[in-house]
Amino acid sequence: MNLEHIISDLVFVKPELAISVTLVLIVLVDLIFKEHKKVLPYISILGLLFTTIFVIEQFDISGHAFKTSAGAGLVTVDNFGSFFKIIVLFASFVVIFFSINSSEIELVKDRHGEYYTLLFGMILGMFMMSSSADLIVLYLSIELLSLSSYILVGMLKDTIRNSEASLKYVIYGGVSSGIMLFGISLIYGITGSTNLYDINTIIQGQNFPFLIFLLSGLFVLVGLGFKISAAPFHFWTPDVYEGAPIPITAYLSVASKAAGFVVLIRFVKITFIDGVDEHGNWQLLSIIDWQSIIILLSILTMTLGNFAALWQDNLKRMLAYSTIAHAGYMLLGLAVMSEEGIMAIMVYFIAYALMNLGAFLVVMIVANKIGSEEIDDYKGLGKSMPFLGILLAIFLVSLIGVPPTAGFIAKVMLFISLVDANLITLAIIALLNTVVSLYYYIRVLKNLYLIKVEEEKPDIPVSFANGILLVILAAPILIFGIYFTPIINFAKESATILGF
Amino acid sequence: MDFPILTFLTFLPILGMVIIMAMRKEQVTAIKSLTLVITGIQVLLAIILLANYDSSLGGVYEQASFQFVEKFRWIDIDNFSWIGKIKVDYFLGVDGISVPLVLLTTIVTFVAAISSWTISSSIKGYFSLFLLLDTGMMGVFVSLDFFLFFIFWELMLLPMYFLIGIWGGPRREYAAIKFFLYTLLGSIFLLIVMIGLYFSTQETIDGTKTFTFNLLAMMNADNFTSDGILSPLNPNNLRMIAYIALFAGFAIKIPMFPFHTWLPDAHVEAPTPISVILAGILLKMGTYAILRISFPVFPEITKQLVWYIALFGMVNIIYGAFCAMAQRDFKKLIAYSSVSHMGYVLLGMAALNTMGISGAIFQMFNHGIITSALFIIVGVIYDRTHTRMLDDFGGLGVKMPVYTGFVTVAFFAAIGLPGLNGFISEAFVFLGAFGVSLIRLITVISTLGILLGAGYMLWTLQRVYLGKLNEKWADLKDLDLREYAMFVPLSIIMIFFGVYPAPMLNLMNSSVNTMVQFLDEVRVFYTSLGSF
Amino acid sequence: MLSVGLTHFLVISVVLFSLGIYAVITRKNAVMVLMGIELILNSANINFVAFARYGDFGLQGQIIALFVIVLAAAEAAIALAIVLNIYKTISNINVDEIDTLRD
Amino acid sequence: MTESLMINIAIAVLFLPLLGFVVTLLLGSKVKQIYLFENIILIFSLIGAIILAFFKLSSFDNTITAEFVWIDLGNTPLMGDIKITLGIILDNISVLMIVVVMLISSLVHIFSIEYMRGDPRYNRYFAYLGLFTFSMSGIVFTHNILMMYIFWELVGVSSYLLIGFWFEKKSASDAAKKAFIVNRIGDIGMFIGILILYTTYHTFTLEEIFSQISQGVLPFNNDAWLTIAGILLFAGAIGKSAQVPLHVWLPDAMEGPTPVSALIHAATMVAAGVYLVVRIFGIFTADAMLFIAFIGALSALIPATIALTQNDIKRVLAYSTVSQLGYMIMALGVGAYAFAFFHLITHAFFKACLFLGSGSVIHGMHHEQDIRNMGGLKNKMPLTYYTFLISSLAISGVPLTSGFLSKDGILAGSFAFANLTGHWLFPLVGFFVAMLTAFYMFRLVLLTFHGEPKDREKYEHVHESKFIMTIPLVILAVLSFFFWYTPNPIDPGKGWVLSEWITAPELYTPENTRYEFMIPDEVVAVDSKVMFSKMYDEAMHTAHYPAMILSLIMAGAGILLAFMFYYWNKVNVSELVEKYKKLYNWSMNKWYFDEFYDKTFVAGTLALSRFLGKFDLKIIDGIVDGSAYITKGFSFFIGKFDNVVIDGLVNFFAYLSGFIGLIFRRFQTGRVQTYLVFVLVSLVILLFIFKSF
Repeated sequence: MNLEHIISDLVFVKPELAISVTLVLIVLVDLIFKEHKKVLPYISILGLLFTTIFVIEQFDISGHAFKTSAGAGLVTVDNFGSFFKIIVLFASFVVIFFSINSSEIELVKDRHGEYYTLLFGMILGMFMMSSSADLIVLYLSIELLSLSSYILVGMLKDTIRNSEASLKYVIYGGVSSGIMLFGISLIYGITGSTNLYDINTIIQGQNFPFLIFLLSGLFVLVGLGFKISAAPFHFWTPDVYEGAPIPITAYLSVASKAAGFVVLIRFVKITFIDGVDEHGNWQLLSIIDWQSIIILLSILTMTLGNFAALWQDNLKRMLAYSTIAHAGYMLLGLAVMSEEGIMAIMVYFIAYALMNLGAFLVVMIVANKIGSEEIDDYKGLGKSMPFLGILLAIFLVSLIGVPPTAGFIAKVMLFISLVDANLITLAIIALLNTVVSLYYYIRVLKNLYLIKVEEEKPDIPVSFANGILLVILAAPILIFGIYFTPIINFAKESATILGF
Repeated sequence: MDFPILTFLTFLPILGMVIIMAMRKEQVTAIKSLTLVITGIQVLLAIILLANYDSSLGGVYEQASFQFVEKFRWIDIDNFSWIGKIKVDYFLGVDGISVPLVLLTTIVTFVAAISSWTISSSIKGYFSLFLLLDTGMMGVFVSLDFFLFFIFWELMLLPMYFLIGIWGGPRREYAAIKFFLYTLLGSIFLLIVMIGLYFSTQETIDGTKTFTFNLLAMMNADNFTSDGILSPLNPNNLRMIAYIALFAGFAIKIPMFPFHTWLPDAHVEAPTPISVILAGILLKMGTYAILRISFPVFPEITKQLVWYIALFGMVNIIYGAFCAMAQRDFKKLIAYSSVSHMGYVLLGMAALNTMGISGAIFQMFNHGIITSALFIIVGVIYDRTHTRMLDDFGGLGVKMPVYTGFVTVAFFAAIGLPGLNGFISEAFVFLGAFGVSLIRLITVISTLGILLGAGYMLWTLQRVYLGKLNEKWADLKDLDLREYAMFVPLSIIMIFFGVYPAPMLNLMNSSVNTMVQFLDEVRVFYTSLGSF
Repeated sequence: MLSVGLTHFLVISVVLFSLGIYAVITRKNAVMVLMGIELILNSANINFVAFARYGDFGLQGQIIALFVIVLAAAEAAIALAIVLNIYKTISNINVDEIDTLRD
Repeated sequence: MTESLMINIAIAVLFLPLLGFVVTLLLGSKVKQIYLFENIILIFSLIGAIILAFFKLSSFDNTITAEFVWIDLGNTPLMGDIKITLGIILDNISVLMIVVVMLISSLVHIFSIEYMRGDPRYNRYFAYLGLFTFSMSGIVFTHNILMMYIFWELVGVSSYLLIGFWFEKKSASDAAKKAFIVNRIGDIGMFIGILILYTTYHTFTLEEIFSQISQGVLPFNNDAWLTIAGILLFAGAIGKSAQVPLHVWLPDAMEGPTPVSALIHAATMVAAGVYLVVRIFGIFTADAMLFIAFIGALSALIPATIALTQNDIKRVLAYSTVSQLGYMIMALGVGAYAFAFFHLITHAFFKACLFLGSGSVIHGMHHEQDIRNMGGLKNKMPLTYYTFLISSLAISGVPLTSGFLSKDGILAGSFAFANLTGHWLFPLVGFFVAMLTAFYMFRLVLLTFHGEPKDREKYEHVHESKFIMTIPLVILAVLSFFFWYTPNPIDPGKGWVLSEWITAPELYTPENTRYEFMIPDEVVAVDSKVMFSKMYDEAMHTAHYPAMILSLIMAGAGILLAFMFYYWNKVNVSELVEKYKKLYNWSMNKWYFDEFYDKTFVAGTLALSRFLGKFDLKIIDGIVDGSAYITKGFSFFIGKFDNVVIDGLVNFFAYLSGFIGLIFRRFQTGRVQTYLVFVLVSLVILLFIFKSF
C-alpha cells in the first residue's frame, strides 16, 4: 500500500474529510472570534450541507478503500453505509436546530465552541463506524463517538444529574468497549486478521474452536449492544437519557443508535456470512447461532423497554425506554437474517428518526417553558399548546404504530419480513408489545387532552423556526404513512451491503 | 360512471376537516353548519350512488361485477431482487353487501351531526375529529384492498378515543382507553393475518406473479401460492388459526361475547352523537368485515366453524338480553341491547344461505337505524335532566307525548315488531338459520331473544315513560325542531322498510346469492385440496 | 530453561482482564473503577501483542496496541475530568452513592 | 259483483281503519273532532264488510284469493325460490269473521264516544282503536301464515297500547306489559312453527302448504314433526286466546278502558287464536288435536272455577271469556269445527254486550267495578239490565238464545268424540263448566242489578247511560237471539249458518295420523264438503239430544244455585266460604297462577338477568380486567399503578404488564456497578445458552 493509493482512496472518505474540516473550522472560529459564538451553529450547518452533498455523491459508488489485503480495506463505501450517514446527517441537522433553541444549551454559552466541536467529533465517529470494515477502525470510531458523547452528556457541569449521567456513561461505556476490545483481540488471535472480509474468508471452511469464537462474538456484542442499547446491555440508557441535555438525548437516541446498528449488521453479516440466496436470505456460517441470539435479544429488548416504560413519570425517561423498545423492534429485522429484514430496519429508521426527534423536540420546547419533563405536568396542556399538542399526538401515534403514519409502515415492513421468514411467533410477540406500548404513549395524550384541570396553564408559544422544524418532522410522518413508495425505494436501493 | 363517487364519499369529510382546522375557534355556527353540510352532501351522494347502482350485479369476488370501481396503483415498487414487487392498489368498489352499509353510514352520520349541535366545548376539535371518523368509517365499507381496508379500520381508533375521552362522561378516560386497547388488540390479529395472506396470494400484474393485498385476489383459489402459510395448497397451512385470529379481531368490534365488555363502558361515557355512531356504524364493521373478508377468503374454515359462529350468535342474543334487563342505566341498557341485536347478525351469517345472510345484512342496516334512534332518545332526556338512571324517571309520556311516540316506534322496532324494519331482518335471520339443520337447535333457542327483548324494552318503556309522572320533571319540554329533524327521518326509515322491505333486500340480493354460491362452490374446491 | 510461550501471555491477559472486571464492579472509588477499565484495555493489549508475536501475523498487533494505549489515555483523561466535575458538585466520588437517576 | 271488485272492497275494508289511525293520530292534537273521522271510517268499513259477506255467501261458492308479491328474491342457491307474497282470502269463514269484527268494532267506537268523553287523550284512543281494527282485519283476511304472524303481533301491540291507555296507573302499564310478553311466549311457539313450515314447504301461503301436506310432504319427513308444528302454531293461539297456562294476562288486561275489553279482550282479538286454529285446522294430526282439546278443556274449567269468586265485574267477565274460549278450543280439538266457529261468532256478540253493559254500569257508577258495592241497579239502568240479562242467558246456554245453539253443539261434539274415542274427560268438563258458567253469570247479574244497593251514595248518582251508549247494547243483545242464525231454535244444524256457510273443513294430514272418524268414507269424499266419515255424523246425531237435555239441566242447575245463593239467600254464602276456606281461597287467588309465575319465571328471569349483569361486570369484565382476588394479590402495586398508568383502569393485562414492568424496574437501581454485574451475568447466561450450538 503506497501513498498514491492512499491519496486516491481519499475520494472515498470525502464526507469524513468534510466533517473533519468543519470540526477544525469550528475550533478555529471559536478560538479566533470569541465574541461571535452565534455563528458556530451556522458554520456547523454549512459543514453538514457540504457533507450531505458528498454523501449523496457517494451513492451508487461502492468499493473498498485503504486496502490492507487483496480484496478488502479499512473502509468500505456502499449504499448501506451511506443510508445511515444520511440518517445521521438528518439527525445532526435537527439537533443543531434543537441546540440553537435549547435553554439548557444556552446555559453553557461560553462553551459553545466545545459543544459543536464535540458534536462533530460524534458525527465523525459515526461516519467512520458506518463505513468501517476493520475491527480496529470500528473500535476506534466507536471510541471517538463515545468519548465525544461522554462529554456532551455532562455538558451542563453544574447540575447533578448531568454529571451523574456522564459518569455512569463513561464507566459503563468504558467497560463495554473494553470487553469488546478483548473480544476483538481474541478474534485477531484466532484468525490473524481484523478485517471483516478477511476474517470471513479465513473462517470459511475451517474448523475453529467455536466456544472461543462464541465468547469473542458475545464480547463484541457487548460493545455493540451498548451502542444500540439492546437488553441486557441497555442499563445506562434510561439514566443517561434522563440526565443528559435534551438535544443530546435526542441525538443519542437516533444517530448513535443508527451507527450502532450499521456496525452490528456489518459485523454479523460480513463476518459470518456463507452466502445469500436469490430470495435475499442469508446463510450464515454455523459458528455462532446469531439468529437465536438476536431473537432472544430483540424479544428481551422490546419487552423490557415497553414494560419498564409503563412506570415512568418523567417523559424523557419514558422516551428513553421507548427507544429501547424500538431498538428491540429493529433487532427483529436483523433476526430475520435477510436483505428484506435489513430493508425493514432501514425503513424503520427513517420513521424512527422522524418521530423520535419530533417527540424530543416537543419535550424540549415544553421543558423550556415550564421547566419540567414530568408527565403529570402535561395535564391540561392541550389547550395551551394546540399546535404542539397535535404534533406531539402525531409523533406518539406514529411511535405506537397506528396508521396512517410512517411508524405504521415501518412496523408493517418489519412484520412482513418476519412473516416471510416464518417467524410468526416473533411477530405476534412484537405486536403484543405494541399494545403494551399503547398504555404509556397514550398516557401523555390523555394528560394533554382528557384531563381537565382547574388552574390556568400558561400558553406555550412556538417560535416560527421551531414550528417549521416540527412541520418538517411531522409532515413526512403523515405523507410516508400514506404514500410510502419513496422510503421503501430508498431503503431498497440502499439495502445491499458491499461484498454480497 | 367517471365521477369518482366513492372517493368523494370517503374523502369529503377530510376536506371538511381541513377547512374546519383553518377556521377560527369562535366561528361556532359556521363549523357546525359546515359539518352538517358535508354530511348532508354525503347523504345525497349515497342516494345518487343508489340511483345508479345496478342491483343485478353480484360483486363479492369478481371485480367485473363490482360497481363504481376505482382502482389505481397506489404503491408501486419494482425490482426487488429478493421478494419481487410490492404493489398496493387504491381499490374502491361497492357491491350489494356494502351498499346498504354505505347508505347507513351516511344517514347515521348525518343524524349524528345534527345531534352534535349541542356540543359546547372545543367545537373545532370535536368536529374535526368527527369528520375524520367519518372518513375512516366510509373507507372501511368501500375499500377492496386489505391494506387500504386496514388503514381505514385503524384510522377510526384515534378520533374515537378522543371523542369519547374529551367529550365523554365522568369515567371517560377509562372508557376511552378500554375502547382503544380492545380494538387495537383486535387489529393486531388483523394485521398479522393480513400479512400472512399477503404472502399466500399472488396476483398476476403486468404478466408477473406478484404478492397482493387485493381482497378479491385472495378469494381466488388460482392465486394461492404453493408454500404460503395461509395457502390451502400448503399442507402445513395455518388457515384455521388465522381464521380464528381474524375472527377474534372482528369479533371485538361487533362486539361478540366475551369481547363485549368495552361496549357498555364506551357507550355510557360517550356523548350522544358518538354513541350513535359507535352503535350505528362501528359495530357493523365487525360483521361486515367477517362477511367481506373472513367468509370468502376462508370458505372451507367458515363451513367448519359455522356451528360455533351460530353459537356465539346465540350467546350474544340471550346473554346481551339478560344483561340489558339487569341494567339501571338507560344508556347501558341500550348498549347491551346492541350486543343482543348483533347476535342476530352473527346467527344469520352462520346460516350461509340467502335468507340468513340477507337477514344479517338487513339487520345490520336496521339495527344501525334503530339503535341510533335509541341513543338519541336517551340523549334527549339526558340533555334535559342530566340523569340516565331508569328509576329516576316515570310518566314522561304525559309531559312529552310526541317524544314518547317516537320512543314507542323505536322501541317496538327494536323488539322486532312487524311493520317496522327490525322484524323482517330478524325473521329472515331465523328463517335462514332454521333452514340449516346443523344450527337448527341454536336457532330455536335464539328465538328466546325475541321474548327477552320484549321484556327489557317494555319494562324500560314502562319505567321511563309510563306510570305516574315524577314531579321532578314537571316542566319538561317536548321535542324541539332539531330533535324532530333527527327522529323523523329515522322513524320514516323504520316504518318504510318495515312495510316494504323489498327494495333493500333486492338491492343486496344478487350479491348475497353470489356470496352463497361462491362459498358453497369454493369450499368444495378447497376441501378437495386435501388438507382436510 | 522455561520458554515463555503464548499460553503464558494469555494467562496473564486473562488474569488482568478478570482483575479489571473485579475492580470495576467492587471498588467504590470512581478512580479505582477507572483503573479497572485500564486493566481491561491492557489485557486486550497483551493479547494483541502476544498474538502478533506468536501467531506470525506481522506487526499489526503491536500497532493496534499502540492505538489502544493512546485511546486509553484519552479515555482516562475524559473520565478523570468527569470525576473531577462530580467531585466539585457533590464532593463525593463513591460510585455506589451516585444513584439519583434511577427507577 | 266480480271477484276483483270483491277484493277491492276487502282491501278498502282492511285499510280504511289504518287510514283512520294515521289521520287521527297525526291530527289528534290539532283537530279536536278528528275522532269523528275515525268513527265514520269504521262505519264505511262495516258497510264494506257486510257487502262482502252478503255477496260472498250468496253469489260465490268458491274461495276468492288475491295476492301480491311482497318480497321476491328470485331463484337463490341452496334455498331455491324465495318469494313472499301477501294476500287476501275471502271464504265464508273470513267474511263472517270480518262482519263480526267490524260490527263490534263500530259499536264499540260508538259506545266509546260517550264512555271516553273528557279523557285527555281522547283522539288517541280512537286512533288506537283504528289500529286495532286494521290489525284484526289483517288476521281475518290473510291467506298466509307469515302475514298472520305479522298482524298477530300488530294486534298484540294495539292491545298493549289500549290496555296501557291509562298508563299513569302502574297497574295499567303493568298489565299492558304482561299482556304483550305473555303473548310473545305463545308467539315464539308460533314463530318456530312457521319456521318449520317454511323450511319444509318454502312458502308461507296456507293453500300451498296444505296442498303439499296432502301430497304427503312432511316436515323432516316425519309425521311427528307435523304434530309438533301444529302444536307450536297452536301455541300462538294459546297466547292470544288466553288459554291455560298463558291465560294470566287476560284478567289483568281489564285495566284497559271497558269498551276496549269488549272489543279486544272479549269479542275479537282473543278469538283470533280460535280463528287461527280454524284456518289451519287441516294440518292438525290426531295427537295435535288431542293436545288442543286438552288445553281447551283445562282452559274451560280452571277460569270458570275462578270466576265463581271474583268480585270485580270485569274480572268475572274476563275469566268467563277465557272459559268460553276454552270451549271453542276444546271443540276444535274434538273435531266440532263448525260449532267452534259458530260459538266464536255468538260469543263475540253476547260477550261484547256483557262487557259494554258492564261498561255502562261502571260509567254509571263512576268507575266503580266491585260488585260488592253494587246492587239494585235494575231500576236505575233498565236498558243496561235487560241487555245484560239477555246476554247472560245466552252465555248460560238457555234456549232461544244463540249461546244455546252453539254451546249445545260443542257439548254434543265432545259427547260424540268421547263416544268414538273414549275420552270422556271432555264432555264431563264441558257439562260441568256449563253449570259453573250459568252460576257465576247469574251471581253477577243478581249482585249487580238485584238486591239492595250496597253503596247508597253512589247509587243515588247512578243514571242510565246515554242513548249513544245503550244503542250498541241493544243491537248486541238482539244479536244474541237464535233467529239470526237458524229458524230452528233447537237444532242449529238445520240453520243457514251451519249447513250452508260453515261446513266441515278439508283435512290434509296423512290418513294414518288422523282419527278414524276423520277419514272420509269413499262415498262422501268426492263431491260433498263433508270430510268426516259417516261414523262421526252418526255419533253427532246420537249425541245431539242427550247433550241438549243434559246441558239444559246443567244450565238450569247453575242458574238455580245462583238464585239460591244470591237472590233468595237460601244458602249462607259467607258460611260456605268459611267452611271451604281453602277451596275458596284457591279460586279467589286464581289458582295462584300469577304467584307461581312471579316466583318462578319472572323472578327467575330477573334473578338470572341480575346475576348475568353482575357476572358481566365482575367476571367477564374481570377476566380481562383483573378479578377481585388478583386485585388483592397485587394490591401493593395497584395503588400506584392505577394512578400512574391509566387512572383506574383495573385491568388484568395492565396488572400483568405493570408487574413485569416492576420487575424490570428493579434492575434499574441507579448504580452503574450493579448494571455492569447484570451485563456480565447476562453474558455468562448467553454463553451457556448458546454454547451447545
